[in-house]
Amino acid sequence: MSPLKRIAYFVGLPIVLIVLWYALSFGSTNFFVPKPIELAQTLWTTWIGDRFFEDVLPSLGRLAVGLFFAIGLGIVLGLLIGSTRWLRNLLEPLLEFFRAIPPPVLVPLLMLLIGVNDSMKVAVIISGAIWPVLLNTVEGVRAVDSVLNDSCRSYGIAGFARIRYFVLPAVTPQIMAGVRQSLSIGLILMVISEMFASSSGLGFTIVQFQRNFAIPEMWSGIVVLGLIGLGLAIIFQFVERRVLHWYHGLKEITHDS
Amino acid sequence: DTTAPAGSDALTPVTVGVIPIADTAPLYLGLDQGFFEDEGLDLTIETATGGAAIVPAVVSGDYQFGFSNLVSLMVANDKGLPLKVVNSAVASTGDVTSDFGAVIVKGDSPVETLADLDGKTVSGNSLNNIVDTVMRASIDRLGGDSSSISFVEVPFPDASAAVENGQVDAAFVVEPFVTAAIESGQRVISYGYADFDVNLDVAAYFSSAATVDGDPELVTKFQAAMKKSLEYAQANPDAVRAIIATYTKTPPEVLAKIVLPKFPTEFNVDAVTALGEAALKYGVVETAPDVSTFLP
Amino acid sequence: MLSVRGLQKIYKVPGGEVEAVRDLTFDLAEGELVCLVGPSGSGKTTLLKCISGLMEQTSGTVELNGSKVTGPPKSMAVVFQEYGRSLFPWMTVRANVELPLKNQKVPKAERAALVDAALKSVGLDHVPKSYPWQLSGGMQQRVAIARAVAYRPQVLLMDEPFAAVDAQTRADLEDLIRTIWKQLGVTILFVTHDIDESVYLGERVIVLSSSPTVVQEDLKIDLPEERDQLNTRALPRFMELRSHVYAEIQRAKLGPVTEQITAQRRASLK
Amino acid sequence: MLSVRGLQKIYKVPGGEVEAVRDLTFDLAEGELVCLVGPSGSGKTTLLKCISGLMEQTSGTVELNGSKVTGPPKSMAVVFQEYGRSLFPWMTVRANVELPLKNQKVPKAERAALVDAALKSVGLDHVPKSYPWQLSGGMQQRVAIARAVAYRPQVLLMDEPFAAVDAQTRADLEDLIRTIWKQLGVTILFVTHDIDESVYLGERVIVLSSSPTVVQEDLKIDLPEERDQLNTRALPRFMELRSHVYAEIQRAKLGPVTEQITAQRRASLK
Amino acid sequence: MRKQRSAAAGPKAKALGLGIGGIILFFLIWEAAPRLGLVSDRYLPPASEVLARLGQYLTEAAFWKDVADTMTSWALGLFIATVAAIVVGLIIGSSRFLRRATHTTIEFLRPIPSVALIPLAVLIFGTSIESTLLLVVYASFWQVLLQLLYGIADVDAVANDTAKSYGLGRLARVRYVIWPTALPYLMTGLRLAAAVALILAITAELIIGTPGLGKQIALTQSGGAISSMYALVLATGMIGVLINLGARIIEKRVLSWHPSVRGEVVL
Ligand SMILES: Nc1ncnc2c1ncn2[C@@H]1O[C@H](COP(=O)(O)OP(=O)(O)OP(=O)(O)O)[C@@H](O)[C@H]1O
Ligand SMILES: Nc1ncnc2c1ncn2[C@@H]1O[C@H](COP(=O)(O)OP(=O)(O)OP(=O)(O)O)[C@@H](O)[C@H]1O
Ligand SMILES: O=[N+]([O-])[O-]
Ligand SMILES: [Mg+2]
Ligand SMILES: [Mg+2]
Repeated sequence: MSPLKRIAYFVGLPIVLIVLWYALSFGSTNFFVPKPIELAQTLWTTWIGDRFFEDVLPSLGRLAVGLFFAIGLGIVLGLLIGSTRWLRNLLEPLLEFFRAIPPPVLVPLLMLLIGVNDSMKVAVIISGAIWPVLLNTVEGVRAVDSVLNDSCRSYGIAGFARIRYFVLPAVTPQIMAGVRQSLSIGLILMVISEMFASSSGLGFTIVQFQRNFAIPEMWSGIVVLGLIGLGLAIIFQFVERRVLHWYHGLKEITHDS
Repeated sequence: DTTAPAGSDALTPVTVGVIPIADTAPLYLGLDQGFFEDEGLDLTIETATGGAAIVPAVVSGDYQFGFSNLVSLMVANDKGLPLKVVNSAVASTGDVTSDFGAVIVKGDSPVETLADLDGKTVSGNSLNNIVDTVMRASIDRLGGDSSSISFVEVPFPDASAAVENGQVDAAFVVEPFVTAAIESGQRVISYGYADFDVNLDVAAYFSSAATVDGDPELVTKFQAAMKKSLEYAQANPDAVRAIIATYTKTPPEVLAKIVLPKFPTEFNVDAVTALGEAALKYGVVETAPDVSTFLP
Repeated sequence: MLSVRGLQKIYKVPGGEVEAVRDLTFDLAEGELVCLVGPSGSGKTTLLKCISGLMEQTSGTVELNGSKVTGPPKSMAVVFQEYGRSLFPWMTVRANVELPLKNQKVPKAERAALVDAALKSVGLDHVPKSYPWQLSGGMQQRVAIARAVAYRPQVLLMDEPFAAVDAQTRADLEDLIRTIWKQLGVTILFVTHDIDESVYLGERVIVLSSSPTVVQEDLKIDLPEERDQLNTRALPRFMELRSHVYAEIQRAKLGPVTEQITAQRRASLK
Repeated sequence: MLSVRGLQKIYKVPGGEVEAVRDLTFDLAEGELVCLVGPSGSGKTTLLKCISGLMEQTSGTVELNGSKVTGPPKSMAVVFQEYGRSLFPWMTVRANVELPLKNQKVPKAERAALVDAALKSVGLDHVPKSYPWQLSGGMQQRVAIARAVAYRPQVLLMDEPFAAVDAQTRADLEDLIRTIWKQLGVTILFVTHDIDESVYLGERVIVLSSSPTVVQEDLKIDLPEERDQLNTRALPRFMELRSHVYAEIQRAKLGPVTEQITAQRRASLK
Repeated sequence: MRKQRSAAAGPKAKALGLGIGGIILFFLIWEAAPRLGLVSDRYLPPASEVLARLGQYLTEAAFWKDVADTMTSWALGLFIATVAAIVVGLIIGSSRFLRRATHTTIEFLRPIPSVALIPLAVLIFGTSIESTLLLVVYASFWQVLLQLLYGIADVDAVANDTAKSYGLGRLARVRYVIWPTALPYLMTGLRLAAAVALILAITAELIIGTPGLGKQIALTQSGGAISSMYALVLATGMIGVLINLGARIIEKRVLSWHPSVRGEVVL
């Protein structure tokens, strides 16, 4: 694809949507409804400068740590749980139990157990972002190709080697689907984690704006979140293309539509 | 039910969004006592955990009135949000040794007064709002340095635990958590609101400019009913405790012990003015509200 | 060395059971090369899976060197009928062949030599860096064969390993198998549908009946040990043997109804 | 009816290109049955994919009834070499065979009759409710064949369709294909590795060279139209033809280096 | 017949037993933590106390009304999100153009927290159930959509070619090839979304104050009724477990052909 076409794909729909939004919000006087131009200005004045270093960067740091552990734990636990039936039976109800608990009630509990600090916020991020990776890994492990599995067994490829050379690569497409989900969920939980026991951070700031009726600023914060999400997605895609090049090669043979 | 019989006795429906805490007991009492019906109002009370849901609902006209703390309303005013304060709601007790909001520390904490908090971590339920504003003002008044303190947000229900576990050095809490904290051996170092001003208006009922300008009659009726409700509540603390039990989950034995706020019918203009100035001083608002137009 | 006794396998399927193999008993001596033929669906793959310890039989036993097979033995290699799915799509051809050796901690240099030799012997030394899905069907199948060959197993089970290769390559691979067999003394059980192939390759040919499966015939191939594609296949005895196997398979297809008669006939012939 | 002109296919792979097919030109007349043989990896599957419109060629054209093939034509059925993956694991055998007909809105009763007949003709009338993964390799392949047969296409492309079935079944299926061909007048392009099969089945045999691929030989099979497994295969002319094809394939395997010489030789022979 | 039955009941019973064992273990740890003073029982009451409170709740009609309210928002929201995501996913997923053109927008919108949309929701829908629904739908929509897109990308080339060669049009391929391939991914997406929908239903009730378990949790929190709060959280978790159980049953039915369900593969 030519770079020009690539750019057109990248910005095409967003531009259409922004124009639509501009048209729709043109006559609006509602305090809570943002307008594109005003929002763009606010975005600039609000987030460029000190706030970027004091609020955005630390948040991103916690997000990175949280995602790292969520993905790592998700894969490791997923491999274990997916390939060990008794473990799955033992843990599944418990995990489902925790999965259903809303972060706003989980946070106080984590605060109690961990404290009011970065670890707690990272824990909140992990507590939500782990699920897509974990579930996808478990399901992927359960669905590995039976002939490949037999091949491994017959060549005595077992234990760690089996995981490394067979299960992990086989499950990677599904893990990647999970990671992709986890990125945005992690971002959402980064915000939620800063709504409690906090005094700085991107999420904290957005909530402050919302509470203090700084509505354009609040929307600009949401845009920042969206942009970060987009950035993560781009990084992700780059990594995925590398990790899964065999998979895309395999699938692309006939993918013409 | 919208097809109420036509005529002078048809009630005007009115919805008020509140937070289900002791502060809003008069509204529930007023409904119970028929004060609103007397004014021709068919009152519905909607609850939410905070302004995030109440303010947009009032702005959109979904609710006609809402309940909010005063500093939030000052901020809204500062930001040009078309809200109008219509009625007083709740104030400190007028007693600096017993109030419904307090700064608590651990039982064995070396902190004795607000002035000892320099360099420490203190929590409030929401920053850049009334709680940290009154604390900062009192600290600086007592010779401390409020700018040396790091404030963090911890919701009231979790604050006592944060103090106990040493995650914060002091916390601002309101009832029923003040009573619970004291009972568990924690100490009050300041009744925050009362320390700012013994008769500090803490919250108010508000409406949107559209409603105030478009339906002044409704506002008048609401104010009249509210006045009766507040007076009744102030005069009947047992009725207040009884009604709180119906809409909160505070255990009855705790409820019997909590300190009730005062339910004034008029604003303490001086205190509100001071609060506005403090909010300006600590950067919560960019311009202090003009009290003469800010208050009804 | 390998002994199969009263093997039965019943697949459980929703709403019933499928008896793939009823009662199989036979032995393979150390270093024997035995071909297994039988109608489609007669349970050859099932049998191989049970022997290799990949699947549990319903009843009967499989013994390798005197001890019961309960899981896949280390010294055994299997070439699967579904060759396409038995290769790791995320690994290059070379990595696919190398993996079992790596797993066995074969030193790098030795490993490289083995892999090179195996790839060369199946005629794939020009594509080591390709991925399996970039290869033709026949090439994929040869990668699977190369992997088994490079592994140098004691026992080699092959499930129609030449189904997807052309006649010429097939002939070459047949000779390759016989060479390896002689050089390494490996015990081979070879499933094929090609009757000529079974006779050309095997020291013995076992014919399975159609389902429910029993051993219908266990035929000694009394051809000279040195075989070559032109001369051996032209021997009158070769023709006789292949006709015999062909007749057996045709009989097998008629199914177990005639089985009793066959058994009687066989008994009477002895 | 089907005309392939100067077909070339180059696969793009990371870090290079693979020229699977260099320059193929041949025609199939309406109702012809042509067999295609060639070494493993010579591009037979690639060619079939281009003809069926599933893959775009790099250059050259494929024309069906005078119009260029750009997507899969409705009147064409393909039996894929990777039969296992061409069956839908979420459908029963019956549903797999029925699907294309259902999609063509064939009335239910007619559909049922066609499916039953097709399954019966491949010997699978006893497993309609099984899923493909519950079947043996040969059975799976026969399901794929039944699906193509039931579809009654105008053009039938088959990529080594009998690779996984036993000798007897194979013979039956060969006769089935000839019967269908005669009855329905369908045009068939049949890829096989079995030289005898190509001669027995085809009216013509096209031999591909090894990669980069060109048509090495296009041989008319001048055997009587009525063929049967015993007599036809015993004809001296059959033997001649099969020897010829065998020699061609061996020559093909030697690769394109010899191609020029071959072309010269062929020219000089005419 | 009988033999088959007992063989099937055996592992199932064992699985159930293990699952219950896991939960009991968890409750034991929970019981011990406050009793041993690892955390103060003022902030985390022992499990027995919370369970007792939960038992009490179970006898109250009001509790069941709240459960019903929450489950209504949950079910409706999940349903709308799933249907929408399936429609959008199948449309976007089967066209490379749409996949590329929507990529930026989807990645931009996905990480926006539902909670941040509360003011907008209330402004548009007031504090009625629609507000809660908006949040539930918004959050769970992406889970299903993304899984579905990945599932569609996983279609086997040979299977797809087969369908094409037999003249199956785009729609027919969606129905007979793409849909079944994506189904396992979709089921995972559904399970993810089911939990997110429950979380958002409760969070929205908690913040907006629409009736349901979330509102009760908020009330017990602000009222300092800590055992009641944990009892409600426990109830929430149990609903999550039940939802998953239901999802598993559906999965067993619709994916009986899939290796993950049919598989004897695992270790
Ligand atoms: N997973 C399974 N579930 C149910 N039945 C099965 C399963 N696998 C195989 N079968 C049945 O068992 C029988 C034997 O199958 P098997 O694959 O062993 O045959 P085969 O001899 O290898 O045939 P082919 O030569 O066609 O490969 C067949 O009837 C088949 O349908
Ligand atoms: N997706 C692909 N990417 C790269 N190269 C490919 C791809 N598919 C096929 N090839 C190459 O194209 C050549 C021809 O392959 P093709 O599958 O057409 O051969 P074939 O004649 O069908 O062989 P066989 O008889 O073994 O099935 C081979 O060299 C193969 O490696
Ligand atoms: O979207 N969420 O706020 O979880
Ligand atoms: Mg088989
Ligand atoms: Mg091929």
